[in-house]
Amino acid sequence: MASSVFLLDLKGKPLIARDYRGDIPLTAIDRFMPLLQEREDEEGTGLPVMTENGVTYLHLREKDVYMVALTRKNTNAMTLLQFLHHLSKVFTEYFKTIEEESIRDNFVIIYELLDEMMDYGVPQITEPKILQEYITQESHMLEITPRPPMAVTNAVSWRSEGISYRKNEVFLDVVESINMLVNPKGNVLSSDIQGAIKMKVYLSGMPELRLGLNDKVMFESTGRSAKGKAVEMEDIRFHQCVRLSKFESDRTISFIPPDGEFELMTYRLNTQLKPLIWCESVVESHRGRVEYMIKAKAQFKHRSTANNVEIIVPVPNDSDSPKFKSTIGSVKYAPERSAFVWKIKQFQGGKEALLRAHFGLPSIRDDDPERRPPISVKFDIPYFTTSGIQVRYLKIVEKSGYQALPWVRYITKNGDYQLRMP
Amino acid sequence: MSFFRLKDLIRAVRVCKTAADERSVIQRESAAIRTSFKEADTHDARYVNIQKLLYIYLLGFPVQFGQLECLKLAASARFSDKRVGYLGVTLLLDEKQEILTLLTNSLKTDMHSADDYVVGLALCTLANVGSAAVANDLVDEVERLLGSGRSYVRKKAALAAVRAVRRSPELAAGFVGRTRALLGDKHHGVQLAGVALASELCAHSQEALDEGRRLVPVVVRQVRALLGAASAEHEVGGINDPFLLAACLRLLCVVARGSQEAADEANDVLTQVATQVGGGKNVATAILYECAVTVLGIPSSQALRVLAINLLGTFLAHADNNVRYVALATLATAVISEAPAVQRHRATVVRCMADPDSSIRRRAVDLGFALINAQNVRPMVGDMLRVLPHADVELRPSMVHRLAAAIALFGDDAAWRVERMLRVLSVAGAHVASRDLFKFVRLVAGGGDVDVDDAVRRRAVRTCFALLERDVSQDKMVVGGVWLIGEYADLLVAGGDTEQPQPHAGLDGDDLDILGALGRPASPDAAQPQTAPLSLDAELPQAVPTASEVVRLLAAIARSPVVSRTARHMSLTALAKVAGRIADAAVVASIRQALAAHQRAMDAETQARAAEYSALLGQALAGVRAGVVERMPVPEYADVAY
Amino acid sequence: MQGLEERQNYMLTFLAPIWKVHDLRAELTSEKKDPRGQRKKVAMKKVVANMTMGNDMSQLYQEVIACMSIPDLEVKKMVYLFLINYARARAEIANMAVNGFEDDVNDPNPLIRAMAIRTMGYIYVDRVIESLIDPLRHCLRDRDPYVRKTAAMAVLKLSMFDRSLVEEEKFLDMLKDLLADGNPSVVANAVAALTEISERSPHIKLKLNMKIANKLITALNECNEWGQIYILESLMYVVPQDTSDAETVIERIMPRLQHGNSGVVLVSVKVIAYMMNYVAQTETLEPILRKLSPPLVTLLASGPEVQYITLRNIQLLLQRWPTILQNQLRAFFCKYDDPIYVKLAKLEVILSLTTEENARVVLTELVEYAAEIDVDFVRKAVRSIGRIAIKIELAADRCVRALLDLIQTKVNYVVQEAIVVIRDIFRKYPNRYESIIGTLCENLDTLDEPEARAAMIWIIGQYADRIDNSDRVLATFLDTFLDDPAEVQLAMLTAVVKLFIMRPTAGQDMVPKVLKWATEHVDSPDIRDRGFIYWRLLSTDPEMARAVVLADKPEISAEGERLDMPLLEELLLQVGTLSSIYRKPPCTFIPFAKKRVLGASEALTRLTIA
Amino acid sequence: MPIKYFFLVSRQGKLRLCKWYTTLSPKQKQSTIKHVSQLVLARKPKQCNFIEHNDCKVVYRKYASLFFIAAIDLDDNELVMLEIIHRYVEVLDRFFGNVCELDLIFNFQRAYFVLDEMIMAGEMQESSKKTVLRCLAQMDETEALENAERGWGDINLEG
Repeated sequence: MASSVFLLDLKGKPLIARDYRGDIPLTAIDRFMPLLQEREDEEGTGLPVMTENGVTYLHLREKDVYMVALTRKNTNAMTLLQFLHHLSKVFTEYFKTIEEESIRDNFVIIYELLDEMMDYGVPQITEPKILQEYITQESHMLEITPRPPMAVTNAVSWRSEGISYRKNEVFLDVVESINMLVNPKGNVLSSDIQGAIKMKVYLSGMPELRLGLNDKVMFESTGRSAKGKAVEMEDIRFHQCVRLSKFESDRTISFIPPDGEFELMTYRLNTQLKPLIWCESVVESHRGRVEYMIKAKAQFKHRSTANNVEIIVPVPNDSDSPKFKSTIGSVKYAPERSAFVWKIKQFQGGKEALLRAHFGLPSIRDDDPERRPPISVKFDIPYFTTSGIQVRYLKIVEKSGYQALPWVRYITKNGDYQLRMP
Repeated sequence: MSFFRLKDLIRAVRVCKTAADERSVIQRESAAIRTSFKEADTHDARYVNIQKLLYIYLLGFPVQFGQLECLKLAASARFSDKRVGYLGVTLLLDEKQEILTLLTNSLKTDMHSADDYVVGLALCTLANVGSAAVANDLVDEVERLLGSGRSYVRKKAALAAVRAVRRSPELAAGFVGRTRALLGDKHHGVQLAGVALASELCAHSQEALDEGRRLVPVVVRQVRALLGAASAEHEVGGINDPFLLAACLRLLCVVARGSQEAADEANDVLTQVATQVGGGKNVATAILYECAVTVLGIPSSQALRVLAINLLGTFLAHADNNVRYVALATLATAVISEAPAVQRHRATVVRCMADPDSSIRRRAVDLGFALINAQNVRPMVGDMLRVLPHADVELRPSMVHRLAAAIALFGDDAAWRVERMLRVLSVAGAHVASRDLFKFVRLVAGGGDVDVDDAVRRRAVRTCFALLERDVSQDKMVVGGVWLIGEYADLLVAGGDTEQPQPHAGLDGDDLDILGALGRPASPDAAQPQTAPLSLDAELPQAVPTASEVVRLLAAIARSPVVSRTARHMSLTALAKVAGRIADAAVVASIRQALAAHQRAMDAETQARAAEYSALLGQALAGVRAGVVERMPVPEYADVAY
Repeated sequence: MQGLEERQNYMLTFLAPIWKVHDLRAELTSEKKDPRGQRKKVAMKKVVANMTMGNDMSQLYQEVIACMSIPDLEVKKMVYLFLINYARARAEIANMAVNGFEDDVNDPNPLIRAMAIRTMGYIYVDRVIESLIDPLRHCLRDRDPYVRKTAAMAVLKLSMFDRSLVEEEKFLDMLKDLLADGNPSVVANAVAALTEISERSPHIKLKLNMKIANKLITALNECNEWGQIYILESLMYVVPQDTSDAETVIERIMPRLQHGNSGVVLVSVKVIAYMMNYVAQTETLEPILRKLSPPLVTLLASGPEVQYITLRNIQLLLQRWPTILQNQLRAFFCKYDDPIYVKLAKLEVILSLTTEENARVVLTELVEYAAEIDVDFVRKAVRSIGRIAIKIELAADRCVRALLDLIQTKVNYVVQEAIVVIRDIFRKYPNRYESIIGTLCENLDTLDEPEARAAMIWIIGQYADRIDNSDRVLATFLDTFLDDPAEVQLAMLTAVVKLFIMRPTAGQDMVPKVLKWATEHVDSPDIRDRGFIYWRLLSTDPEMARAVVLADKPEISAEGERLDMPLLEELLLQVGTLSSIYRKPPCTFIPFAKKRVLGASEALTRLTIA
Repeated sequence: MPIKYFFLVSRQGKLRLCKWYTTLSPKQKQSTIKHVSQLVLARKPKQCNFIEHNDCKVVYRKYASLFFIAAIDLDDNELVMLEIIHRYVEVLDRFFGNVCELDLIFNFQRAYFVLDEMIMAGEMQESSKKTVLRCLAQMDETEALENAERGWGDINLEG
């Protein structure tokens, strides 16, 4: 597992260093940046796993902070990287953002967390809610020192006992993100639906929940003919609170939820989709200027409307003097993204829109070849799931017997939605 | 439509918490500046925009689009515009860019300005980014300005001349006659520039060098004057204008190198510097160091040379790392001429090779190598081998090369040379150059300057076998080892030899386990070895394998995903050779089988070899096989000397 | 607080004096009123801050250890941190701290007890270790599971310090007992400690039987995600004695593929892949393989780092079970913003998944990639086009056409890469595409990369009798022979000999020249050997030379770049580890790494060479 | 002794000033600065002030949170270079009055002006602090006057 864990600033200087095993000199971290830069591409993304002189560096970058684990063993890289991910989640929970400043300002508590989350380089506990119960930013005098919460060692390691609400409520959001890759001719290269069921749970005690979906596999296994449409989910992943063996045996999703917000499950459907929003583009480059013509089309049912549509069209880095003309929506040059952004507040199904853009280019330019980024599109379509998934019920049982209200919302939005340009 | 004033831009960048935020602020501002350049064609706007661009440039973002604008601003009538414009030119442009020639006219005009500061800006621009073409166009102006009545202009003109001569050496002739006056100038700045010009000229023309030698008395007088009088304006740490003093000493070194007469003229004043300057501060050390370099660089008197070496000797014992560094570096250059005096410091140098400071280590290693001679080669090579596994990675290739050279040059015993080279290969085979490996192979084959007999070869090849069985990560070890194993397969496996194989010293995995690396506090060593290091005191391991073990090892290397292509190729040839050396049907069959595995190889060379050697090992060619792969002639060409 | 200090740094004047350690000492020993230790706490923070920045604070140990008595948890933790940092290297510091530790291991609060045990284990100093042994034994049986699980890890630490001590003091047995502990997190840590101890020890061999395996699998349901990982990892030490054992484990592990933690998912894949070695019937394997695919594709929806590891492992699994991930090709198409390392890894998988049916789609996509600007990516895309030609005969024509189009772009590195793969296509389909040699020869002057030069030379040598002016073309490479890298020299050597054999008059001037250079002027023992071998062959008997040099070369196989079977087998036992990413056995980059092997069993069905 | 390049970098690795006296491509410049700063930032306080990089001697010295870094030839006098750096710092100190990093952040262009009065073509041009400061004062006066003419006299003169 890990010999040591470091947080580094963008230049590779340690902000935090925690040595767990003492088998790698701390100075080994000085080699991290040089190694990374040797293998870095232009976006500054170096390989996440690198070995030199028997020392392996695993890392993630979280904004301007590198989180690095060092090891001398043939470690499970996936486990360690997952730990670093969790570390960043915990820090975000504690300090809102992970930045050099927030880390410098909180280094003492970070050391405490590192000590608790990992013992001898072996990950131990990474539940932010539980950690917050006994590692806090207020100082403790020893006589009122906290004890390790039960959850640290319990089977239910994500929920504490004794939670209480006056009004017991549960909110369920079914969010489907559409991933789409389209070639310049308009052919869909790959597409899928990434669904997620997110929950906000405000329930007292230790409630038992059961969620019913229009899951095709379950309908078939129980020999039930589906009343409505049933959905076949390609792959499902659950939050650790869900009883996996129970699901495996009879497709029931049962669980004791953590308190507050969490993602209960994600699922994937691998179906060939038509682009919900489709853009056709024509680009004309000249010396000193470049022109674009974009045609956007909403290819979904007329009664649905896409909200907050943003069509982001890349332009050369050094463009200037933008001029736009569009039939609907507003357009803005966003030099910080080397693109212009066409915003359409509401885009009704079946409608079309047109845009022309004109940019100037300087006379002295970089002679490196230009990248060809794709157009990307953002949108959300409420009250609608592309897959047709539905929540059939959410049963809530708690020994005190209170009544709780579940609220359900559906929404479809863009995922990784890229249209390659000609 | 630019968003910020300079100050506001800097503030806006400083409140950014992430690199992404910063990028976004800058890209927005850059776009605004580009648009502003197109829309507002005024110097006032440019004056502000270019300062912002310079800031953006400092942050590492692209700003080429502002280059032309800098030229435009420099052509403005206002001094402040010029100042920013020329600064932009020197930062955003360089001599390789064509648009720089557009600048020549403004520079010429400004060199005729009545305002000294405007003239100064033009000279400074020429001196910092002038190209050969620009220098040629402006040389008349520069020559004229050397005679300016203002010292401010004269010194800048002299440095502009330095640049002109650097870029266009044929211009040197025109300046040679001006140096005497510059050196004799009463203003220190002009003298300083004059010394720089004189030194530069000497590098380009004999005429200048001759003139320089005639100027020695002037320089000596100057040095003496600096040693004599104190001047509050130029004094640093008790020394009067050390900058000028050091420059003068450097100039003496340049002109008196190879001139006994000039050296004699400088002798007294150098002695005076060496004995008179002191006080232990950096500035005094700097002067003493410069003085020692000059003394050792010119044909100065023996007494003075001893004085210089002793001076450096005291530096070596200094507590300040800077001073030790300087001493190590300078002694390395003095080894050739002053060998015995420098040899005295060997022990100190070896200690410095393990200094915690990598800069000191590097210098010490250099000096260490320079110190190696026939008398001390054995202990020194031992020291170097001890250092090698811990040396900085980037230092290893050159260390390895110099080690190979030292072993070859000073080692008179063949067995010793072979043994040491095998250690080098096993520790740092990844860093050995092909040429050095070849020389090693040639040595073993008998093509070197010492006699190698089969006993030595046998030991060598058996060591190779043992080493390759434990580790194939050091490329040149594999390449060399595989070649030796193929070439001397008969010696490797033959029985009846007198020597008993040594037990595998230190090879037992069990007692070498983790404790060494883990149980104790981390040492730098813990980061290094891929396998347990071979102790220098222990014998190298040896193995006496059977023929089938040899085939197995070679076949394994041929298949190994971690060795280099060359090693893989060579193992196939080695297999063919083994088949020629050991005429055992079962062995040949196993070799054919090993070769067959590569017949469909994606790598063309591998496939070719596998096919060719398979054919060669076929029944049809059984009669000639041994002859084709028989022992290779000993390489003997002239161009392998170090 | 340190942030503030950082900001103040901008205001420090350059010529001002520098702040020193003794200021801190003054703060730590200040006589000022500080009843609750709050002043000292601030000073301690400064000490820790400095320590983090790499400034040596060890001189302050006496003052710091004195702070152990301050009744403040945060201060205690900082002191512990200080001790971990410095006490290992300086025994006197450790010795001074022992008394404090001895109080803490008996503290009524389990948090403090565990912390003391945890910290002591980090300090490998005889005195500390000695005083750890007794309390550790108590803590392994502590009533609080939090202390027990911490104690389990302390045993691991101890074993790294002194393996024999752990065995002598019977700690290993106590660890084994903990496997039956009622608390899942204690079980998980005990498993983690045991597996690691056995991995490191030359004489401990961990072997779990099905009874323990079943117990552990049951505990899985109760563990947190990390505990699940340790338990799953330990299942790699179960050697199923019959197929049904293996099937049971697979069946019970299967639900883990639905876990939200990618680490749990991949380690489950590893265990299942391992267990499949012990399942004989292919009809049982098919449904298992089908179930493995979706979770692997889902892992690709994570961050690039996870994607990368997943892709490298998918590539391994694909070599072993080519049917896995059928029809999932499109999930591996490159996104614009994928980091280059992900793109390169995707290309490999794409290549493996290409079949006759989807070759056309793949080719279109690869041609698209070849027009990008990232050189490594473009090269690999071009190379992949060549590989597809070799792998799928039906697609070869289209691939060759695509490569010729790419050559027309005249982008230098694209041309060179294309020539390299075309040479390989020639070797796969002799006598089919030779008509394009003319086009290739138009690019002779632009070839400056060794591999491309060698490929071109190979082509000329191979077809020396079919290219009209092959001798003249080959001669253009003569001038630079001595400066060319070995790869080119070797190609030239063989090509010239081939030319001579096929067209003796055309080659008679060149052969002696090149052979002489190779044997006398090149400082590579390998090239010399090759030169002498050719020389001897030619001078003994030209017919014999022909038989050797023009010996039949079987068509190259697309499998040529696949891993060696034994290596593949070993790497599949390493799914998720560094070894699987580098595709090297652990012992090649980790000293003393134990080799993993498939345990012998009647049920074991070994992979045979296809 | 020609200086090849001269730059200032903060402890966080931020570039504060950078001047090239040799001609390199922008990419080479960037990678040099990146590598050299990294090497320098990794140095410990007691180590010597010199490192070698690409056939140059890099001489550096730290003032408060800022590193002053210069590259010179291998046979140049690194101790004198340290003095030149110190002289530059002294002049900055007088010019700004108790100079700190913040001054240089907001007045980077003025730090360049100061440098141009001390070093040209990589050579030291003036060893008198007084002369440098006097010339700078006169130029600044002109600039202030001209800026007043433009109607925005406040710009650029205060930090």
